[in-house]
Amino acid sequence: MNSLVTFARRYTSINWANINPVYFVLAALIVAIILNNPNFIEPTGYMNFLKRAAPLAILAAGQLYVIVSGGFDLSVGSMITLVVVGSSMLTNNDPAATMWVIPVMFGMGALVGLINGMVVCYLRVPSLITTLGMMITLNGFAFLWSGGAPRGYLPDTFRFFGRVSYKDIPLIHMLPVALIVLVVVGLILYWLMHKTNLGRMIHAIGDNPNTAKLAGVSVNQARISAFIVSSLSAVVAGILLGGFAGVSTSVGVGYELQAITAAVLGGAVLLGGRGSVPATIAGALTLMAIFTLLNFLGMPQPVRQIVQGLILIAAVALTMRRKGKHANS
Amino acid sequence: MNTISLDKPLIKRRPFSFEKWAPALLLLTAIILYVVACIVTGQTQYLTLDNLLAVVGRSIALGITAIGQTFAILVASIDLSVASLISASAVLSSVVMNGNPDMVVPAIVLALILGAVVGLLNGLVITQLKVNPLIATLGMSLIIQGVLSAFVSNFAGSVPEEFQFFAYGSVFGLPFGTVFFFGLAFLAFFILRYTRFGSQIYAVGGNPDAARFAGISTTKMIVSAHIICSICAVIAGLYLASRLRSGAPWIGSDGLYDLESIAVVVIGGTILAGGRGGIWGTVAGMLIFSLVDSFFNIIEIDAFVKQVLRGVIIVAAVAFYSVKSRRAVA
Amino acid sequence: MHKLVKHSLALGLMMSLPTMVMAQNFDDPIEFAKQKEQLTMTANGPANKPWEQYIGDRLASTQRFAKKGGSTVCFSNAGVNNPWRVVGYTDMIEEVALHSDIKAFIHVDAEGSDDKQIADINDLLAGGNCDILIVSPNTTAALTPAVEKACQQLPVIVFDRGVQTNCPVTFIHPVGGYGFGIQGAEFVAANVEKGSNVLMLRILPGVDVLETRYSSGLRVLKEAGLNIIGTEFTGADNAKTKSIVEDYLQRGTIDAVWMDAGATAVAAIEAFEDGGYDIPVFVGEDQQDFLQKWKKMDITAIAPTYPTYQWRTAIIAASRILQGESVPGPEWVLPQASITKANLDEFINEAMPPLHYAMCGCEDMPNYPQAWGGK
Amino acid sequence: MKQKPVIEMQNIGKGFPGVVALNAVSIECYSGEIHALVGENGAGKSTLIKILSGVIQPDSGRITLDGEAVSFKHPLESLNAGISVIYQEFSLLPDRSVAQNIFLGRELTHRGILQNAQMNAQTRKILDMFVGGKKIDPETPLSSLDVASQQMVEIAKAISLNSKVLVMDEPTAALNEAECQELFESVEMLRDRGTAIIYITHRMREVTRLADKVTVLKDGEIAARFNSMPAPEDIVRAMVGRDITQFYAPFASPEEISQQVLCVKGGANASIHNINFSLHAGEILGIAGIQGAGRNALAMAIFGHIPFTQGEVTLLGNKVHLTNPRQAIAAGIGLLPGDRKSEGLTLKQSIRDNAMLSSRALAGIFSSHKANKYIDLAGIDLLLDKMEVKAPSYDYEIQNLSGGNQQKAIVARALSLNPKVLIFIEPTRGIDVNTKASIYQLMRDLARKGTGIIMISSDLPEVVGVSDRVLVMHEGTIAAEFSSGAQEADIMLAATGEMGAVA
Repeated sequence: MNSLVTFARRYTSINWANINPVYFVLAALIVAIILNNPNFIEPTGYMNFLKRAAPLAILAAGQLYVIVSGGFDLSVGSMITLVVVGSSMLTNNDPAATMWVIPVMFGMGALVGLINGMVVCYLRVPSLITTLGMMITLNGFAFLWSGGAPRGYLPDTFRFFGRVSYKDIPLIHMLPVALIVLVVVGLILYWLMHKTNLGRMIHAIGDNPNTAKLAGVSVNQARISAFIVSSLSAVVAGILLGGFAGVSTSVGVGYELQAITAAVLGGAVLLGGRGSVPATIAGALTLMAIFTLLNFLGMPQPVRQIVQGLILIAAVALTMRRKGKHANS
Repeated sequence: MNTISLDKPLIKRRPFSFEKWAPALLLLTAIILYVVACIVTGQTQYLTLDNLLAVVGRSIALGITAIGQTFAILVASIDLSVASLISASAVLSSVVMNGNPDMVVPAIVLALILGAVVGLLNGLVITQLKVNPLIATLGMSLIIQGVLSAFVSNFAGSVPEEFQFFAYGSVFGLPFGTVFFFGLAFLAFFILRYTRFGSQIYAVGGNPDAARFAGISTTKMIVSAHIICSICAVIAGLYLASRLRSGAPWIGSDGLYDLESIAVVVIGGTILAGGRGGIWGTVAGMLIFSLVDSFFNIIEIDAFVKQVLRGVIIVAAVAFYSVKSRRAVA
Repeated sequence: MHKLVKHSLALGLMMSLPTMVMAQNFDDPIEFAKQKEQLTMTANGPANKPWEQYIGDRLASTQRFAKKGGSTVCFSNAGVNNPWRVVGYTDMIEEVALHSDIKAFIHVDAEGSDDKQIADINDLLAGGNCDILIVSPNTTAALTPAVEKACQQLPVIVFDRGVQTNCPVTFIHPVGGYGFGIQGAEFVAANVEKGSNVLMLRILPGVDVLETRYSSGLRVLKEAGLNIIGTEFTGADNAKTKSIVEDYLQRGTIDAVWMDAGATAVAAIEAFEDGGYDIPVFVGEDQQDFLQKWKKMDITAIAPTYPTYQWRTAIIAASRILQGESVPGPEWVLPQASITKANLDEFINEAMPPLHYAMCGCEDMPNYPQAWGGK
Repeated sequence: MKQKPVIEMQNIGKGFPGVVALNAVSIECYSGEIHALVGENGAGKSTLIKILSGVIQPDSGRITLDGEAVSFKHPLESLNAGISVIYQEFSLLPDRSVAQNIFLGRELTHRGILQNAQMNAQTRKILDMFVGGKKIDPETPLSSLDVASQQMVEIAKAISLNSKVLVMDEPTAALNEAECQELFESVEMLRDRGTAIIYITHRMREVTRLADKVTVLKDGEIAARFNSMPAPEDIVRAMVGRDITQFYAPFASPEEISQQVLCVKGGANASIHNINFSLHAGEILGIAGIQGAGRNALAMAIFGHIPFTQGEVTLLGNKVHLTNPRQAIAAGIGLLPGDRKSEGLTLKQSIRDNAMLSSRALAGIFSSHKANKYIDLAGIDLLLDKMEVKAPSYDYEIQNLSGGNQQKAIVARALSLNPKVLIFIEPTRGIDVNTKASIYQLMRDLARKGTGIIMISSDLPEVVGVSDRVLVMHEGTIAAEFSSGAQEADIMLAATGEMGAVA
């Protein structure tokens, strides 16, 4: 949406070629889903879709911070596992515990992001390796903490965010809390990335760290902040996923790559410098819409995988082509 | 006309090259750790030659994959599709052989062709469509895995007794798999060190512009490196089919061969930016992985603690080099 | 990263081409009939200790393995990578503590990798400390050579998944996957009308013990004239399970849910609950969370089991073999009872963790319930 | 003996959008001859060389090699035809050995196997031709050599290629005196072997020492041709001769120069030593010197990027110890980096984002990007307007702008913080003439408003035309100081170390 507004301001008429194609793709997919399954137009249809997409969308928006800063964060999937398992250990089905467990989880997320960032900045280990190590370590830690199987239940107060929908709301009939969380967190991440200095600093260090340093940007601070935002978004995603479906030790697996895929679909440039939070959220919704459509079409899982592989390559190849054209014009 | 790039202070390298010896130092540390663990726990039987060979033999498949991955990383690329390709190769060969010794050669040939095609596609997507190698090979990995699981969901086919020689046979009293691995490592070393092709691999990874100016086709080199990488993955798949007697669509991804092979290469001192590193570092990296695994077994560490430590070790080992470097990281 | 691939892989549909020879046949009518019969057979041995019971009467003589003094038992474990294995492994540890004749217990964990488990077994053999080797194979075919090699050096016990050789002294397992599938499907058939809609939820393809549950379940449901509205893989993922059920509910009614494992049963129930639907007939498993939900919501349900107490049996067998006592062999078939409405209360214990397997046979053990994560 | 030139470029013309880079330039070089090509920055030397080597194609004119017309589409074609170019930025691989670099792309093999011993031996032989080559081991990695030795390797590479034509682009830029001598001997040795050498340089002394012929380029045209060695003054006059008065803003009057804003005493680090100077509000202090003399290192030391390890710095009357650019900026120093692309710009960001980078960096990270305590969007737009940055919109990505407009945006970045000291490194490199004038005017205006300005430039006329005072650096320290109106020739002499410090 942001790009729309800026473009409207920049040019009197909208230049269609400059709108991020992910929005068109998403719109087309949604039309295709509705044609295949008219029920999707019902509130339960699209609201359930948004509820399920919320964790990935938030995670991808967080991942975007690290991607724009020029790195990768592979540790977020394990972070989700750790949040769900850890919360179940700490709350132990005590509804009152949610009050302090959630802040503890955010603290833990901030710590993990801080460690990722500091290892990259000060030990100069490439983020791919750093977060790979963190992914393995956090996963081991989640298992170690729980002894390999969930040890407790998540109380309903905790599950509220991911599970509950407000019913009987006029017009939209139902409103999942997860959607409210998505909107709120999405707005915060949008504000932070596109309306604050921090966002600009993260863009600058991903674009050219030398320039950024000589211009007075505290490169390490910006980079560490990006990792912290990513980890914190994983905490939110974990709270939503744990809330949606309860405790398990396999929750969150594979989410890191889906998050990166979503960001790439949203036009984020790998290795830094460019990316948009709204487009990334649209990318996450697109990815979920593709999965949903393939499900409705009765496509087996292997086809899903092949399609995911192809769109991943195609999305980047197209971005490169668009960029090439820009440079020539 | 002037550039200021030369105006910066020059860092002269000492005759003792830290980066050159770092893999050896890390390996030495791992060996010491292993030996001390054996002595402290009183299990000196683990120090016999047979046992040390067994330690080396632990990660043959990982080692073979990592040799290929070294080529990809040396040209400043990376390959995440090796794990799926290992599964595909194991399944394909096992299904084609189907217990029939006459089909061993056709199966191997077919698998190698598969590897060459996958490597070619990876290389072309990266060089022609200009897709970031990480994404290109990740996409390829999903595609291979999808195609594979469309056809099989379990162990499929079987390898004949004769083919099990690859994993279980021995020559000169040494396990054939280990001999083969070192043979392959030596071949790779030879190619990198003693052929024009090897020289150009380094050139393309080190400074693509300089390579192009010297008349080297960077496209050709990147594609070739990916073909080599994929073929090594195929060989690793063949080895696993031989070792497991059959191929299943999960053996590559379950073995974490994609990320672990990258970790092995990086721990071996080859830098992700390309152009620097070598095969013996990768061999050292693979031995470090084996030794650490065996070390964990000897001290009977909890599986989950093991995982935590493994993550820490990978990061620490890489930090061992990188903390001194002045290259930009992200 | 590996997990994405692994789990999506796990969810891949089985579309084996006719030309392809599968290593095992998962829809074997003979085995189906055999297990169906075994479910009704009375087991030998103490009725209050099902982990010591056995179906059939063949015994393996073990005098040649008798050993004086304390022994070292080695265990090559495929992994403790799911709650079932965690509960089982705890059973095993606690069982070891009950045997004064076992002086040392060496455990190596292959973390779900065949390749690693082969190396682990080689390590154990080379170490030369083991008097007996227990193997819980990661996969059947792949571990066969390693087990064969081990058999030449020492007595071997295999449990849970088997190997393709008869060389182990005994292979311990409950009745099996066909039996599990039959128990659940027969319950569904008995509790819904002909032509009702049944949703089949599976964890992942390719695992033998799960494939047989599905094939027998499908056979029974079809024979009962029920309408299978879909078969989906959940990847043991709660979120995915819940999403799948929500999607099916959007498209039509569900009269029964058959599952090949119960870890995500509660998530499936929640899909009905949150959508405001009545809970249909359910086939779950013996996880505490399912049992408690079942009782709380008064669902028409059954919980077939794949008892974790077999992990105790492995140690008991090891101890007996090293004392030269004969054990059931070459197969030790354990009884495999279902939990039904009638005996549900016996198995519910709210102090236990959600994914504790109630059929653990561990309630009488000294460290129960703390060792299993209970309070 | 010399009937036909080996290489001949005739009436070469080349235009870039808005600029005529070369207009009917002809140059030729015979076997066994050194032809010096001199000219200021932007005179068209590098364009000419790029055309010769096939990096770019000419709009008009023809090139003949050994009497045959040639047209190179790729540097490789010129290389294969026997033309080697040694650029200032080496095309060498730092992690590969000397021999591997020399034989890059045409390694000697026997049945597919690299003949390392043979390559090392040949390299040895080639290196032994130079006095300075003897100390280089063919098997050492390139990165362990100093710059002079790397330069030597480049030359050795040309020899091993048996090039008929060798082009050297300011080869002594980073060399010290002794190294220069070695280089000259090498070049002469090559000439005596019959190579045609086109030698690009600024330094009169090299011209007089080496050249057989001299061509002076100015503004894309040939300003003078000397077929025999002229007096150095003649060359300089041909290079510099232009109407300077309109181009540069007037110097500061004594009243305009007020209190001292920056003072460095005994400053030193790994690259520079014994730095003593002061800068006053209202003055433009030019720093001249050849490549490697430490000008850039001095700027980076003042700016805290590669800090002084010794000495003391007084800024606005306070002693400061600046250890990173952020502190320097906060303390009131602004910097325009010399390498726009790699140090000055964030290419994928908008013009505004680039201009506001520093002010945002110093403001709170959570505060709005639209305004901070230094400037707001309207303010930056005003600043950019004032500097006449030409772009469809300030939201436009800066990579689509011309160099001059990019430079203005970076100036705006520094100005938005109202610095008391501004360091310009090569402020007009790669910028067209008109924009140059406006940047000079801007610098003068800033000085009038009380800023102290340091300008580091390799462009001598610029140094002379702009600076109220000139410091000349040589071998890591300040070798001379001149007041306004100094002669270029004097500065050049001081920069090359051929003149003692002059007060």
